[in-house]
Amino acid sequence: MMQVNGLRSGYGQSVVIHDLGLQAGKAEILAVLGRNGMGKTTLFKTLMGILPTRAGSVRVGGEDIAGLESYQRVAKGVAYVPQGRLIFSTLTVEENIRTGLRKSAKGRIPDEIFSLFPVLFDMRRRKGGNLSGGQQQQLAIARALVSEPKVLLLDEPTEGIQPSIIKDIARSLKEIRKLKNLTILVSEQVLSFALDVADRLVVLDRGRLVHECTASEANAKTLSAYLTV
Amino acid sequence: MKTIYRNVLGGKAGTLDVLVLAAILFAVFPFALDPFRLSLLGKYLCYAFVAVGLVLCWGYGGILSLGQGVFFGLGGYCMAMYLKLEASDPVSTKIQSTPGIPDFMDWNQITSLPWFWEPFKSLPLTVIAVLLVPALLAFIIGVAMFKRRVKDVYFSIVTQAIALILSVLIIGQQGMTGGVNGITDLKTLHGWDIRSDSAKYILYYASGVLLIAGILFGRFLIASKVGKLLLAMRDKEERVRFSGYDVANFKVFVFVVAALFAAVGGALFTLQVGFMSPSFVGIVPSIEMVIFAAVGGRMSLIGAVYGTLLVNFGKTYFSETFPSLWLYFMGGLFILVVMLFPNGIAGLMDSHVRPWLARRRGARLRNAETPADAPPVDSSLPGTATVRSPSPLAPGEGASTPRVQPAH
Amino acid sequence: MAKAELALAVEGLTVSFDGFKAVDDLNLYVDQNELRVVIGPNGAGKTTLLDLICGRTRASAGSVKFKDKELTRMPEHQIVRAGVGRKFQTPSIYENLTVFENLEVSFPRGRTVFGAMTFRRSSEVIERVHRVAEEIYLEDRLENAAELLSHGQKQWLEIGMLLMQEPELMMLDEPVAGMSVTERQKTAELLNRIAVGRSMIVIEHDMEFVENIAHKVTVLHQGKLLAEGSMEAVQANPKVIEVYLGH
Amino acid sequence: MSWFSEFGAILAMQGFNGLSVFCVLLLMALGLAIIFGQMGVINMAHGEFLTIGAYTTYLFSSLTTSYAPAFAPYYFFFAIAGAFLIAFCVGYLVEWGLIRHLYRRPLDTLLATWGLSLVMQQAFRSTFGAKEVSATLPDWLMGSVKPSESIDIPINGLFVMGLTVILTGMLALLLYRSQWGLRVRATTQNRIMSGAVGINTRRVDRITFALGCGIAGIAGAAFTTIGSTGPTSGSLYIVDTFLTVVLGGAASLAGTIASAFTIAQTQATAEFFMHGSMAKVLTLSAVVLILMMRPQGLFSIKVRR
Amino acid sequence: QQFPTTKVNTTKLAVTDGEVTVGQLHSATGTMAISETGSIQAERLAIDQINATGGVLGRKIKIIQEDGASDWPTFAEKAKKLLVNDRVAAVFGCWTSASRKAVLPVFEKENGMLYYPTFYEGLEQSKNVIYTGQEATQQIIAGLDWIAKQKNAKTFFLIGSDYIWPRTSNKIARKHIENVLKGKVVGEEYYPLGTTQFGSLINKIKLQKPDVVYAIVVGGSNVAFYKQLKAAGVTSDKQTLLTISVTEDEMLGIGGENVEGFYAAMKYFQALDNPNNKKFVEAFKAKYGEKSVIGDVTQAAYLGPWLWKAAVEKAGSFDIDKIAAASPGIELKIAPEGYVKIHDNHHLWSKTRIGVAQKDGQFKVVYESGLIEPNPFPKGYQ
Ligand SMILES: Nc1ncnc2c1ncn2[C@@H]1O[C@H](COP(=O)(O)OP(=O)(O)OP(=O)(O)O)[C@@H](O)[C@H]1O
Ligand SMILES: Nc1ncnc2c1ncn2[C@@H]1O[C@H](COP(=O)(O)OP(=O)(O)OP(=O)(O)O)[C@@H](O)[C@H]1O
Ligand SMILES: [Mg+2]
Ligand SMILES: [Mg+2]
Repeated sequence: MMQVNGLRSGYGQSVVIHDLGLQAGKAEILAVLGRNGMGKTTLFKTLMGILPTRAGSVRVGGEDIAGLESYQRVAKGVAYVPQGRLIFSTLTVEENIRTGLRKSAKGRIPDEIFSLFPVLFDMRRRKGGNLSGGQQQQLAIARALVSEPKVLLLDEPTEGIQPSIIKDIARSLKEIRKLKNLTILVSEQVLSFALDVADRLVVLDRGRLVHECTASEANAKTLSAYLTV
Repeated sequence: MKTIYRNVLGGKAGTLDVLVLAAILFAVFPFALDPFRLSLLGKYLCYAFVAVGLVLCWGYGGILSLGQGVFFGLGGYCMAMYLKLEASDPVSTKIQSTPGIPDFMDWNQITSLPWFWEPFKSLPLTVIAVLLVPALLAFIIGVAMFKRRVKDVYFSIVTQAIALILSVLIIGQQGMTGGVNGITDLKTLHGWDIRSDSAKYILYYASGVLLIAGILFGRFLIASKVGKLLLAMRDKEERVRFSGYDVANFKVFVFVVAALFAAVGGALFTLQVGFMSPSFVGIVPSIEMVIFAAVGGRMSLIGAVYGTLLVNFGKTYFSETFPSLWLYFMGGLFILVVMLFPNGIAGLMDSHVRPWLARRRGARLRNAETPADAPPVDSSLPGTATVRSPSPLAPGEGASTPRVQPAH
Repeated sequence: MAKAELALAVEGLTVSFDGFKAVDDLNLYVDQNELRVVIGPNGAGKTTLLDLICGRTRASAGSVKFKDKELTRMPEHQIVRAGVGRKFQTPSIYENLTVFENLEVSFPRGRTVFGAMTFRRSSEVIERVHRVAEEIYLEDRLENAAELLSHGQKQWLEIGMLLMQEPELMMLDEPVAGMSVTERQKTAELLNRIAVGRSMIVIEHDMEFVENIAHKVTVLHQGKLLAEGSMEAVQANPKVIEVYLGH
Repeated sequence: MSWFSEFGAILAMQGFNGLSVFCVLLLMALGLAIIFGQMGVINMAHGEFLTIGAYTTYLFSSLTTSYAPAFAPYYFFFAIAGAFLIAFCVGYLVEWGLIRHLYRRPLDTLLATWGLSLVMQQAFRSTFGAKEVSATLPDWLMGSVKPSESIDIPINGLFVMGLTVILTGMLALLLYRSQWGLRVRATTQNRIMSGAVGINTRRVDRITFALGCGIAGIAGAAFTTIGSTGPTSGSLYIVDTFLTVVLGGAASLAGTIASAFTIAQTQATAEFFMHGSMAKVLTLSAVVLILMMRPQGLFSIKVRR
Repeated sequence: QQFPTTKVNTTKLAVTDGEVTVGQLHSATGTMAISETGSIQAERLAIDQINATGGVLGRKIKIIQEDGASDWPTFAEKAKKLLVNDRVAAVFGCWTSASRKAVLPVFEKENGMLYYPTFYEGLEQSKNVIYTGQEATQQIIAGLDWIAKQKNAKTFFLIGSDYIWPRTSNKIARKHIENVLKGKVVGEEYYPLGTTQFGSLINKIKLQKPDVVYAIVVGGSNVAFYKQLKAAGVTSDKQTLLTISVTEDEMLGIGGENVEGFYAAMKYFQALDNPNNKKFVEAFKAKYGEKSVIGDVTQAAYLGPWLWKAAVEKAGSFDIDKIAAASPGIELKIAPEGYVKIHDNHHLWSKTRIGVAQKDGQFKVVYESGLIEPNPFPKGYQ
């Protein structure tokens, strides 16, 4: 579904992502692991078109989207939940979700979103900025989901979320994946969560892939070795 | 001694900057320019005071005042009132119905000097008033606004409104203020004829010296903890508050300092130009003063001086050469500066001239030590989407606010 | 209540936003030298509680007493000067200043305008900065601009800035959010070290981390106290499992 | 006629006057409420966009007088449409050439647009001459309604009111009820993130800015009925316009309405009891005081942090 | 040569054998450009005509134009530049009192000669200025006398923009109304320059029902004032209005239909019927287009170069002191307004006319006074 080849990107003079290759199949959940500052966020931003691609290609369903603007990538089926949430704080919860809606939805928010995140329904008239950190995170996920993506990019979705909801998120991600045949890329620091959701894991180190394994063959010891050096 | 060198003069680069400015002001211009141009320059230097004050309050403090004309005007008016009283001695005003009061009062049937004019019979009181009146107003505005946490554009608009209020008031009370015409026909300062060529020279030099003194004071502030706190406040006001500082006090302080700069500029302006009018108090001049600072580089005290000179010379030159088209040039200049050199002349110096000099120096000393403090390269390319505030330690003043090495 | 023992006494604290009670008639007592962790579901009112204590949000009712000083009426900077330090949920440091300057600015001297003008970088200040920097693992980054630090280092720097103030009560909001596993461990060590001789309130969702540091745990739910006690007790509490930990 | 009924008539007319000042202020401010209130662009050239509208009306008027005199009673509606279109297009170009480079530096927009306003003023002067011009307004627009012997209600006032109500209503619907409005509000809050949820932010920015300018153009056209048309006419409005938007609380349309109402009533009432100059001072001081008490304006959108 | 340069120019002015340089100092930009453009044009026309007939003392006049930019300090700066740097032999310029006040010290100090075209408040007299417009009493008193007699007016409502000229003029008007005409001033109101909302004022007028509204509103406010008057139903069939601030130039912006029937008191109207004026209007239109209009100040500005030429020729020298001394008594028989003569006080003797505004933007002259002596410091009016 998503195929990344020779991707390079960075900030100003510094290159953060070096010739990175990656692929994720249909309905696959791929966890991107890595310590702080290893380029997870940079990778996701580049995939989303927020940072320009210096070299390489990004294919979604066979189509190269590397040259496109963010909003065009959304139209091609990529959705993004940024690290730090970045919800629209003066818009209400409902409006926040509606920003992600496709034209075909005619302004209606699908019920399944609210059944996935009931707290958002209770708070739908409240300003996004007034929500608690964890609530904002759920809002950001909901906002991404309503654009009916083929590929969902989640950057550290568990940051600041209460344990029970982390479990819920893991569950619902798997559910959504099944329901919509969604490809999910999720970056994580917390190994347990990654092992819980992912079908496959990759480890990023200084902008390069240094390890790759399926969830079943994943070995917590080797992985944490990569993550704690 | 060493701290003075470092904090006030700004180390080697900073000292050099000041020396260059002093050389330009005191050695180059007086000899290169005829007396008329030089007197124009003296006038521009007065505006430069405002611009330097704005660097402190806007560039460092993040407080954009669109009402600096108020303080410039108040300083100027205080000085003008003294000069006017001196020019209105009973002898030279004997044709009036009430001799001894300013002519415009006589035209407005005022028969005795209003009470608030009384102090301006004395030069010392006048000098005090020049500083105190604007400072007091700035203090009141500052306390009222900053304690209530009025900020950003809201504060800017409030200052703009105050500029408007004051100019409407001055114009409306023409019997006591001279109205739209302002206070004109000023002749002597304590008996000294301010209109003579020699007076112009002396005033020019005096302005230059005071300006440089002001810049040094500004540098001292910036290098002191106040400067760091201002930067910190602009960045994360909450954090400063939660480090135990009363943020409002610091804001009031820089605002008052900027007002004082403007007031001194205004007073010197009155002396050099020989009149003061409400057209300095209004909105347009206040915005122009901000532009001076922006063109010079809002983070650079010395840049502000160059910016003021450049804009005013540009205005004079273009309007002399193209009397009916010059607005295109000025408008274009502002747009270009903002678009191409967001850090003004100082930014231009640092991103282009200094590295170039450093390269040349480096080439000469190829095998000697590495070239001195080349500015850090700004790594954010246009187009990268991460929003990063433009480095507020704009290189222009970077030299004078060194990332100080803790002395071991 | 042995008041002398208490560092902080929160009683009947209530705040409502447009009718919604984010903190609701809350009582909370923190002993001297205690490290208290506050947990609770997202939106339980933890951050709001800290906001109320440090004066960022004004309470609708109730009292906050810190060493017998009533904080609810004091302006923020006075609360800080009284000895309460606060770290925000997202790292809040001065990106434009160096690490050294960040710490120096937080040094509790020269806090008035005049004081700041005459403030000199004495050897005492330098020494303190170095000591704190060592504590927060940043002694070799002192000259770097703070914006160049990694996320975790920024969090540490903010803690360091608090340490400079030598507060008697330190409040940290999710200090390890976004940190890697190693950094979490280092942070836990750091907190355990600096908790000596002062009281602390820490908010966190990472249970492993909480276990590492907590003397006592308070669970908030919908602005009210749900449970309080040792880590084990709380973790076993079915109500806490129901609303917070999950099955 | 008794003194009493006359007093009543003055009261009625004075009330109407307050309302019409309100509408004028609001109409002036609507465009800026989008450009500054929503987008955060401090557009000092806003007055010049009003001037574009006024000159467009003048052009339509002289064309009508020369080529189709019979059309004179109706041309004004087309002039309004024309004013919108031209101001919209100029705004579109300005956004493309200037504003889009400055979204990350809002205060700089103040300086750049100040330069722009100088250039635009000179352009008007070069094109239309330095002297004022006047559009010949249809007769029906310049009369007054007389509900009673001593009451005159100016039709142009009614017209401006009607226009203001319609425009405000449309704008409110657009901003708060349409998907487009949502995009505008999202974009202005976080341009990058908006792109990442699928909003074409560049288009939204450009259209939004142009729309604000277009509305200013309409206002300019409407103001030919009550004000002057010259190269610097627009600059007369700029301060009042900013005051109105800021006092309202930048991002809130309801705030702009409330603030226009507050300023207009203060001004109109004060003017009746004292000199125009003192009334102005009083009004401005009131604005300063209100801002002191409500630092974010009348209708601030309060969010945490 | 009859007038060798060394003889006619003893003070180092910019005078050569073939050329004499003069300055022109008006606002070409800013808010005042609206008003001052007419003056710029008229002065150029006069200078062209003088050059076409041989110049001054055999020398062609060269113009250096400077822009005062509607900003008084700029006026002072440019005046100084013209006098000190360019050494111009005369300056034609200024419009507002404030700009004149700003340049006056410069002219006195550097000894220059300014020809100032605007009707103004008086209270000034300088060796270095020739005032070619009317001072306040000339313009005001004759007009008030006429309207009081014609309309049997007893009550007056005075309105002005808030600055010195309207205030001083209204002061003179009030004294005249109260002391001479034995009438009553029922209201006196000032609005800041640039005000565009006059609803409250109009209501006050309606409440007071004065016999005459006496209006000195200027600039952009002018247009707003008359448009709103008309819209509020205050038209000439119901209300007498006399203004001294609306000329044909202002009518362009206001639109004739909005002032139709109101009176203006000026020394000059474009519609004046005399041969001088016919020639002047023709020449002006030939140079600046059929649509251009000429107001009072424009005509007064046109007088400037001619009066200067006459003074130079009378003095036989370009020296400022000599032409200042030679100026009093100079007569100009070709003046479009008819006949003018320079008074000892450097103002002009002139007539005052009353015009009724017409729909087409012109005035119909309905009254003409005799020649009035200029009196910038009127006794009993201060
Ligand atoms: N705006 C920026 N400008 C310059 N360099 C940056 C910027 N943002 C990040 N970097 C650098 O890029 C590298 C990768 O950062 P990135 O945020 O992608 O890491 P990450 O793996 O997401 O870390 P974390 O787990 O902390 O979120 C880091 O070294 C960081 O310092
Ligand atoms: N200014 C406000 N206006 C309206 N509601 C608010 C405001 N501040 C907080 N709230 C609400 O109060 C509740 C508590 O928020 P708070 O941020 O304290 O939660 P928290 O416990 O810190 O959650 P998290 O663990 O997710 O950070 C939330 O439901 C939030 O929406
Ligand atoms: Mg990251
Ligand atoms: Mg929280």
